[in-house]
Amino acid sequence: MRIGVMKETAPRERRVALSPEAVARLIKAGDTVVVERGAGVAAFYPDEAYAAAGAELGDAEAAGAADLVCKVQCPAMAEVGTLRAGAVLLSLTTGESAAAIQALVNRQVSVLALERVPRITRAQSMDVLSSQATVAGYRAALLGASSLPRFLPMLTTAAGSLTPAKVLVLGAGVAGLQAIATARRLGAVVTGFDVRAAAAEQVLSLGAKFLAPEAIAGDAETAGGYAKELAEEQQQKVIDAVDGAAAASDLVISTAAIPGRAAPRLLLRSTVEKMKPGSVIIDVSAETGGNCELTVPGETIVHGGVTIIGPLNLASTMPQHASQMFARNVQTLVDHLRRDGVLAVDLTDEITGAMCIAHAGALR
Amino acid sequence: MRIGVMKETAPRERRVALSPEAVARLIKAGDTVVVERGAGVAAFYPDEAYAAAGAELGDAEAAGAADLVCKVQCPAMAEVGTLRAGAVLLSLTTGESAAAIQALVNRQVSVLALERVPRITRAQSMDVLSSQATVAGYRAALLGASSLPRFLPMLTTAAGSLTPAKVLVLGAGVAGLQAIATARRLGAVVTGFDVRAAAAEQVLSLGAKFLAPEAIAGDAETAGGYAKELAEEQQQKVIDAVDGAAAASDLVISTAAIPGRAAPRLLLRSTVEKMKPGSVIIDVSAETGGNCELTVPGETIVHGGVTIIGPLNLASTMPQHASQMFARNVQTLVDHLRRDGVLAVDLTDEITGAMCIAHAGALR
Amino acid sequence: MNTMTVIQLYVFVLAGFVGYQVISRVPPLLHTPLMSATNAISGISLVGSLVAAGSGDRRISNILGCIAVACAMINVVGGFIITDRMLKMFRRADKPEGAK
Amino acid sequence: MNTMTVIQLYVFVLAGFVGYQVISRVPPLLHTPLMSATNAISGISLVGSLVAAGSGDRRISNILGCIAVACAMINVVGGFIITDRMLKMFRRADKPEGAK
Amino acid sequence: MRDLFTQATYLAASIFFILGLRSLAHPDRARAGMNQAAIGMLLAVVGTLFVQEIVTYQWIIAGLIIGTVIGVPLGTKVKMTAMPQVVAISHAFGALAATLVGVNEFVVHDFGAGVSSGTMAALGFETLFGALTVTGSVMAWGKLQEVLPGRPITWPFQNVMNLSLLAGTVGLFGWLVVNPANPLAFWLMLTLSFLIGILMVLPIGGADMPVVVSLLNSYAGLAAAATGFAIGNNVLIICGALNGASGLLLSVLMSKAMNRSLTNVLFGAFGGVQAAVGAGTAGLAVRATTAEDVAVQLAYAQRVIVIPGYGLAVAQAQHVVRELGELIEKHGGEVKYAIHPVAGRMPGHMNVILAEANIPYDRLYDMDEINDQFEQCDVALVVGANDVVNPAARSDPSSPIYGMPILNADKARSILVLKRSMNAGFAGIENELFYDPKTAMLFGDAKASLTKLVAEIKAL
Amino acid sequence: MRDLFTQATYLAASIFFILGLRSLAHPDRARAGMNQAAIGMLLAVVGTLFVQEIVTYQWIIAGLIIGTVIGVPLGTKVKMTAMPQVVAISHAFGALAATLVGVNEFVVHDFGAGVSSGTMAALGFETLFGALTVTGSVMAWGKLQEVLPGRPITWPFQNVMNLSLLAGTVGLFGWLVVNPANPLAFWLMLTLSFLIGILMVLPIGGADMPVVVSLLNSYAGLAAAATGFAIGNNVLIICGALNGASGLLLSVLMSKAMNRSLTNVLFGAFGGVQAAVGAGTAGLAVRATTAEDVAVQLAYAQRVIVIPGYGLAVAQAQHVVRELGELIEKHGGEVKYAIHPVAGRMPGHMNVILAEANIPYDRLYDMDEINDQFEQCDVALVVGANDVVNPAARSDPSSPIYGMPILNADKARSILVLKRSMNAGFAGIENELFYDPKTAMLFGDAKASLTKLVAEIKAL
Ligand SMILES: NC(=O)c1ccc[n+]([C@@H]2O[C@H](COP(=O)([O-])OP(=O)(O)OC[C@H]3O[C@@H](n4cnc5c(N)ncnc54)[C@H](OP(=O)(O)O)[C@@H]3O)[C@@H](O)[C@H]2O)c1
Ligand SMILES: NC(=O)c1ccc[n+]([C@@H]2O[C@H](COP(=O)([O-])OP(=O)(O)OC[C@H]3O[C@@H](n4cnc5c(N)ncnc54)[C@H](OP(=O)(O)O)[C@@H]3O)[C@@H](O)[C@H]2O)c1
Ligand SMILES: NC(=O)c1ccc[n+]([C@@H]2O[C@H](COP(=O)([O-])OP(=O)(O)OC[C@H]3O[C@@H](n4cnc5c(N)ncnc54)[C@H](O)[C@@H]3O)[C@@H](O)[C@H]2O)c1
Ligand SMILES: NC(=O)c1ccc[n+]([C@@H]2O[C@H](COP(=O)([O-])OP(=O)(O)OC[C@H]3O[C@@H](n4cnc5c(N)ncnc54)[C@H](O)[C@@H]3O)[C@@H](O)[C@H]2O)c1
Repeated sequence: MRIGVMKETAPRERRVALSPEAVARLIKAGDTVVVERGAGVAAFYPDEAYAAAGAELGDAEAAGAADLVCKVQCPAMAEVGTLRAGAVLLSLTTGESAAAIQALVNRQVSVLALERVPRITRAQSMDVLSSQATVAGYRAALLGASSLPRFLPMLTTAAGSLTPAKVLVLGAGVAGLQAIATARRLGAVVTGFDVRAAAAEQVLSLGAKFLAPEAIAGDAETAGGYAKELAEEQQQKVIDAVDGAAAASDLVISTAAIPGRAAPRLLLRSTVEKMKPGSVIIDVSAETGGNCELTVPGETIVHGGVTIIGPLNLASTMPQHASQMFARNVQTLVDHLRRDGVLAVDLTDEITGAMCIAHAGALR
Repeated sequence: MRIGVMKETAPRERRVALSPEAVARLIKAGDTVVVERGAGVAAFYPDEAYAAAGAELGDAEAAGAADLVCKVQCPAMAEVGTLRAGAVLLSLTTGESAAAIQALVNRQVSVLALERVPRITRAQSMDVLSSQATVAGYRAALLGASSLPRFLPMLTTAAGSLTPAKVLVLGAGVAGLQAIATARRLGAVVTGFDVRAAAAEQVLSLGAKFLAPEAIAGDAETAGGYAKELAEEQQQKVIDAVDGAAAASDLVISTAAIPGRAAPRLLLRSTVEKMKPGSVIIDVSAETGGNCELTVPGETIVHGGVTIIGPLNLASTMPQHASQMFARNVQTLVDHLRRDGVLAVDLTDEITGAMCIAHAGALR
Repeated sequence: MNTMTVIQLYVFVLAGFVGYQVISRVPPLLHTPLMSATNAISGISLVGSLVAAGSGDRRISNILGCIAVACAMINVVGGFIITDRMLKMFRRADKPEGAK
Repeated sequence: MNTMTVIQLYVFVLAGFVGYQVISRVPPLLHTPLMSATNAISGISLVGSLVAAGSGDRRISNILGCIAVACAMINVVGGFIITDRMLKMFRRADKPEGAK
Repeated sequence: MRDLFTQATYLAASIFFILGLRSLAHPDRARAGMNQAAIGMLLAVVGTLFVQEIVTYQWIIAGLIIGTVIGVPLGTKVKMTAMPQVVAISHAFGALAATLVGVNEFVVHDFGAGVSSGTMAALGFETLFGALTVTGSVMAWGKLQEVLPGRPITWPFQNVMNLSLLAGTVGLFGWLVVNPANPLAFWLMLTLSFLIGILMVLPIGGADMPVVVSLLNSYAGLAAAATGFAIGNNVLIICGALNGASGLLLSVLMSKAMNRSLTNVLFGAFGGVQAAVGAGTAGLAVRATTAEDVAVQLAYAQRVIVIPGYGLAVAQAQHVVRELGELIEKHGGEVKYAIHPVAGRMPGHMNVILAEANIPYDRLYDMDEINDQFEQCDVALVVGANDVVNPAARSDPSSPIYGMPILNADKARSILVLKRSMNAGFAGIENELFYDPKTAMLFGDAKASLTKLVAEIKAL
Repeated sequence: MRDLFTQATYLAASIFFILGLRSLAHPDRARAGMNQAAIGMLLAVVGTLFVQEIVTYQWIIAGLIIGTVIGVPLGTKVKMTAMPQVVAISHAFGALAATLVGVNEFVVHDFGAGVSSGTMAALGFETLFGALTVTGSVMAWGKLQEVLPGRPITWPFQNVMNLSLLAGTVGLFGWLVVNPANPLAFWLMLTLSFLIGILMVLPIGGADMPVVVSLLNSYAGLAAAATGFAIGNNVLIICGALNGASGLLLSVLMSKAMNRSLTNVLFGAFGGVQAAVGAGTAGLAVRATTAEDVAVQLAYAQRVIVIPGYGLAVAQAQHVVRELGELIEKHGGEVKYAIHPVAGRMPGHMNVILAEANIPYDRLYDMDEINDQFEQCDVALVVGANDVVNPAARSDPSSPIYGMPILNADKARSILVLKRSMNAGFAGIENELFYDPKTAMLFGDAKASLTKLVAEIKAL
């Protein structure tokens, strides 16, 4: 099977869909890999590394002419033409216009959406959402630490004693847990919060505290392990609890998300105004609108001494390892798609079926 | 005694010489404190906080008219006029022109240079170099971690295993040790290096490794605990050892310094070119010329995939805690200068004498 | 050496063993009370003294025995009281409730 | 109950103490060899058997005694050999040199 | 003079026995100690040969030769795995000797007419305990050798029957003490004792035989002590008391190690209180263990692979696990940590937790790196992990985790699992590994269990 | 019947004594155990009163009353600090009783004419050991009470003299055994024994008296056992043997705790091998201790303040110190960490290190917060710190650290310092704190020392 790796064109996107190491594994499995020149440069994978791994280097057309085209972000309208008609595309499809998807459909391209990998044990190694959320959580904590005008750890020195920073992490999913772990490592006093009941134990298992608002009726977890939206009244309880905790915190990292919906609002303007000058909010959910009312996605604003950062595409700020993990997910998926050396899009397969959003000229 | 706190005017300087907490302590000891409006805003200390601590708020002239004027950076030429003739100035005097100092002398201002606090046990709590180096070391590690395109800690995940980053810290003084500790906290594999023999044990005491180049003849430590310059041939040995270690590292944080001289050159262009793409160098010594040949002070350059950052005034990037520590040092010094409630510049005193660079209209 | 003596030797040896094993488990902290305790127990010579003091044979026996009883009694009474006072100090001073 | 029996009782009680203390220190790992070891030692009834087998009183004594000696000897010999074989397994298997 | 010599040897023998047993507290010194005990035995025999009562030696020599000829092959030829049986049978012989000595005493003293009540009490005691030990040991041997069915054998009114038999025997014993010259009572008591030995062991399961053997050891000791009282022999009294006390204590300790009381072991079958230690889906049994039991195994293991899972993090046991690892290494073992890619609840969970405890990176191994090493590993120590070692992922296509690569813990020579219960992990499925005969389960919070293990190993 | 009763009480008494001593292994049970032992004593006395030989009671009652009247105030009135003296003097009385019994036996049996060689051996032994224990104990009392000079008293040829005296006494003893009816030899031996007791203790320093008292205890035990042999009394034999063995073992253990051998303690003054444990600048002495000795002190402490310093970091002992803290807390104590602003070698050094071991922040206290709490603290545990607890900073204006605020470790009730040697810290100056009488030094790498402490406390 012939696999193409295209260079990313979206702004701020520094990742690449396959790393030289993943390319080498695929070639060992019998595939041919064509990499668009410069595809990995932003992630610190020079073209020579791909060549050394056995890939052919070419232009965008060469990469697009493969049986299977791998990309991080969905191709923009302008790029659709580069793909061979009838090819299979493996990429995220979030954040791209419906028009581009339609164009792909029209070109008979089969689209396998990476964000749709089902949340089952067997597919864990193909789940880019998990791997990229891991990166995002780590980066969010680092970004928070760097933006704070104070130390995270406690320090007793000849120039006085400095108290440890209080960090509140909202949403204890993959990103949230990683942010908790990272902030804890740096010595902060960390409190985690989530609406799913199972999250409490997980937060405690990292040595952090858990913020338990007055019992939230029932469990807010769906079968897939994601959270569901809360009822009005429960939502209010949550907001009240968060309000108090945030006011006492130096750094708030919010990662709460509900798949397919806008991020839940957890930090109101009034809450922000209760926070101390110099406090920082890192709103990881900025991409889906933000957990904080004041968040401006992609920007840093200061409101009454409180810095609110709404980073977009955090994973891409650490392109090398983010790409390495992304590539490993993609490679495992390719191994899954390969049947006797040829590419097979088997729509009855539990994983492939769930991922496929367009096939044989039709949306699914 | 009347103490004035002036606002900083230097670019990038966000610290303030006295925090509200330190002001409160001084007032309790019987002093009067005048704070220039807005002096603490950049460090997230609003004017109200000073007022609440009991300070008078005023303009620059009001602050400059005090008996003792506290500042972080030495007043620039334009500011000298604000100081009352015959006042005592307590500030750093590095980085400022000799002309400004001369102007102060002409104005009969007694200048006590904070960077000259002697390195004796009793004066540890007045030593701003130590406290600000602590901040710088911590920030350098954070800056390094944020600039790297990879994780610092080791991570075993469904998307493959990520190896821990290798961090090399050159110069294991106050800043270097703090950088080592912070990088270790984040999970990196850290190696420290210094020319002073005592540093080895100190590096090991933080759980890091020590890079021991072939025996450096004698000990490179002076009585004050500082390092001295190395002989040509020893210098070469050091450079060779660093060359190998740096090539294997993902992040190099260099803090090597020799008081009163240009920073020692430890990282040559050839060394940088041996480093992997994506590697990062944080040259904390940029202010005194940098430990790396390619460092451009105050700028970030990329050379063959290696990012070289030469940050200036790192402590100021974390203004709140940096100011708090600075202020505590200043306050302890003021307590030391106060005799029976009045300011006394006793040149025979071990500490005051060492700090005083100008008194009674003459340079010392 | 008659059988009686032989068997008494057994008793002696075995008791020695028991003593050794018992003592080797006592923590150093309790060595002083232990010393005091064995001192108290060594007042067992009281038993021999009683027999002497109570015998009807000779007056000298009664007198020597009486002194011996008094001495041994001092040893016993003093020894046990002191030991107890020492051990009192080793109670976990106001142990926090609920702690196990 | 004569004095002899009484003093034998002392011996019995003291030996019991010693046995209890000794055993309570043996780690669970060695319980099986310990069982085997006490079994071997219980072959001490050999001593009684010898006296019976060697007595000159009656033929029946000799015969019963001879069987008893044989049985006890099986116990003793078998027991000690087995114990030794078991204990052989508990040597620290190829202990790395230099490790303490 | 002759007597003095005998007494001296006896005293020396007693001391040697005590020292020998003491040395068993230290695995390293145990063998030397047992040699001491053997010398003690030799001394006792030699001392006895000089006793005045002994006038003829041919019978003695004959007996010694026969015993040696049978005993040596018994001890040397038998396979290691058959050891418990051999101990049982050798025990039966020893008890038979004691019984015969008792019978002989009775016979030669004119069938009881020539003995006092006191001596008769000792004699009766000896015969009673000796006889029941003989048959009891033979039964234990049978169960261990699987000549007899291993399961508890019970029938209605068994309890009532056994108790009445026991009462009868005790009654006969009392009668004999009051009136020693009563051969009928003696022979009847002897027969009943043999019977009691059989009936006592029948209802006890094969797996509990070691406890029984140890208890019989205690009885044999009491019999020997009684002999000592009867013929006025101190070495017999001492050894008897040693065995009596140690056998009893040992059987109590052994029962405890199985998490049961001695009464439960002995009479468990009657009350129907059979402790169900746990039975798996397929009727398989779970082997629960105690920290005491596994401590030595860990301390003396050459290669240990620790498999941390979510439970380690929940228990916050990272520091203790490091301590345990260091301890094993101090004992000369090698410790590696096998990190499964999805162990825990977030990517890198185990890395974070283990780094917190300062476990060096070079001890952490990826699944791919370490999976081949399990076969050479003595103990796989599974700390709060479950799904990541579930063989169903390899073998059961219907399982939700089918297809996930797992750590080959099941390939290790033995497996020790630390968790709180038989509850499932994240995937909510049963784990066959826990029912593997090589697996021992140490139930309890991981931190508590590890702390206990550390304490036990340190106490070795 | 009467005899049987006596024997039974004796047996019971013996068992009570053994159980009582056993309970001393557990601080919590020790008191109850000693009550048991006291009951044993009562039983033995009551049992003795029924002995056939006793025909008159007035002398007995008189003796008992006199003894009680003296003994009770002796035991109750004395200050806690004077305990060792009281033990010594009470010991002298006990030994005197044993000696008197021996003398009496000799006298009533027609000055030796009425006793066999064997009995004479026992009698002689009793008198000899009894007598030297009497004077030895009195000497020990004198040294402890500071009636006598505490320093070792020596003179030329002391050794030769003592040895010849001893030889003479043994010779007399031998003569008596061979020829019991020899009053002269008996009285001479008695006198020499008294003398030996004095001479034996003179050359031993006052600080070593506890070892001596314990050894004398052992001698008294042997004397009692000899009495037992002489008058055929088992409880005497048993108690004597118990005391003989335990006293000897105890004196060995005590010497070991002082890092010396028993021989060194007893004869140290002769060979001039006086172990110099360490002497400070001002001729002050350093008290070196062992983990064993301080473990219980820590385990039972109510308030412990840990003062970490650079040495803790060098030893990388952060994890073990946390473990120790947790252990003390499990024993009901409270543990705080006092962080000096410049402890270590970089600002915040201790924070970094302790955070690595996951010691919660709320256990860490600033110098200002905690300096007032030292007075209430039972143990200040100084782990690899030096300059930051050096009182010279307060008191010695010439010191380079004068003026630096320090942690008030010297105000604690007791101080335990863990470091490798008497070497100075960063500032390169001596530290008086180490010579404080309240301070004990546990030398060795901090990690190793802490590990030992943890093991010892766990073993309690
Ligand atoms: N790593 C990731 O990114 C990630 C994310 C989401 C889900 N997962 C899933 O999580 C699972 C991870 O496997 P795993 O083996 O680490 O965990 P697991 O299968 O969930 O098993 C954990 C076991 O630990 C025991 N446990 C819990 N608390 C304990 C305590 N305090 N002391 C002792 N034992 C305790 C539990 O048994 P008891 O209750 O009997 O004690 C449980 O069976 C996989 O199924 C994986 O797919 C992983
Ligand atoms: N915190 C800062 O920013 C900073 C910076 C520079 C200088 N200082 C100076 O450093 C000093 C700090 O005081 P401190 O009390 O922490 O340390 P210290 O006074 O230097 O004493 C440390 C002690 O630890 C012992 N030690 C070293 N390694 C050990 C080991 N492995 N195990 C056990 N003990 C060990 C040493 O004694 P042995 O050799 O006998 O074991 C030494 O006396 C102050 O004088 C301060 O002024 C501080
Ligand atoms: N078994 C698998 O294969 C697998 C793989 C990946 C993740 N997971 C699990 O799925 C779960 C969610 O993963 P994710 O991080 O991708 O989720 P996500 O990014 O969709 O959401 C992040 C977190 O926000 C929380 N949240 C939603 N609404 C909230 C509100 N109002 N207040 C506070 N928090 C709110 C969610 O509960 C979730 O924990 C995690 O438990 C993770 O462990 C399982
Ligand atoms: N006792 C006190 O009061 C006190 C106070 C503060 C600092 N100190 C000590 O002083 C020492 C230096 O402090 P600093 O951080 O301010 O020093 P610094 O900033 O002047 O220098 C930083 C480090 O660079 C090192 N260095 C110099 N040339 C080098 C070369 N060629 N290669 C590698 N490394 C080189 C120096 O040894 C020093 O450790 C430290 O040991 C510190 O603990 C003591």
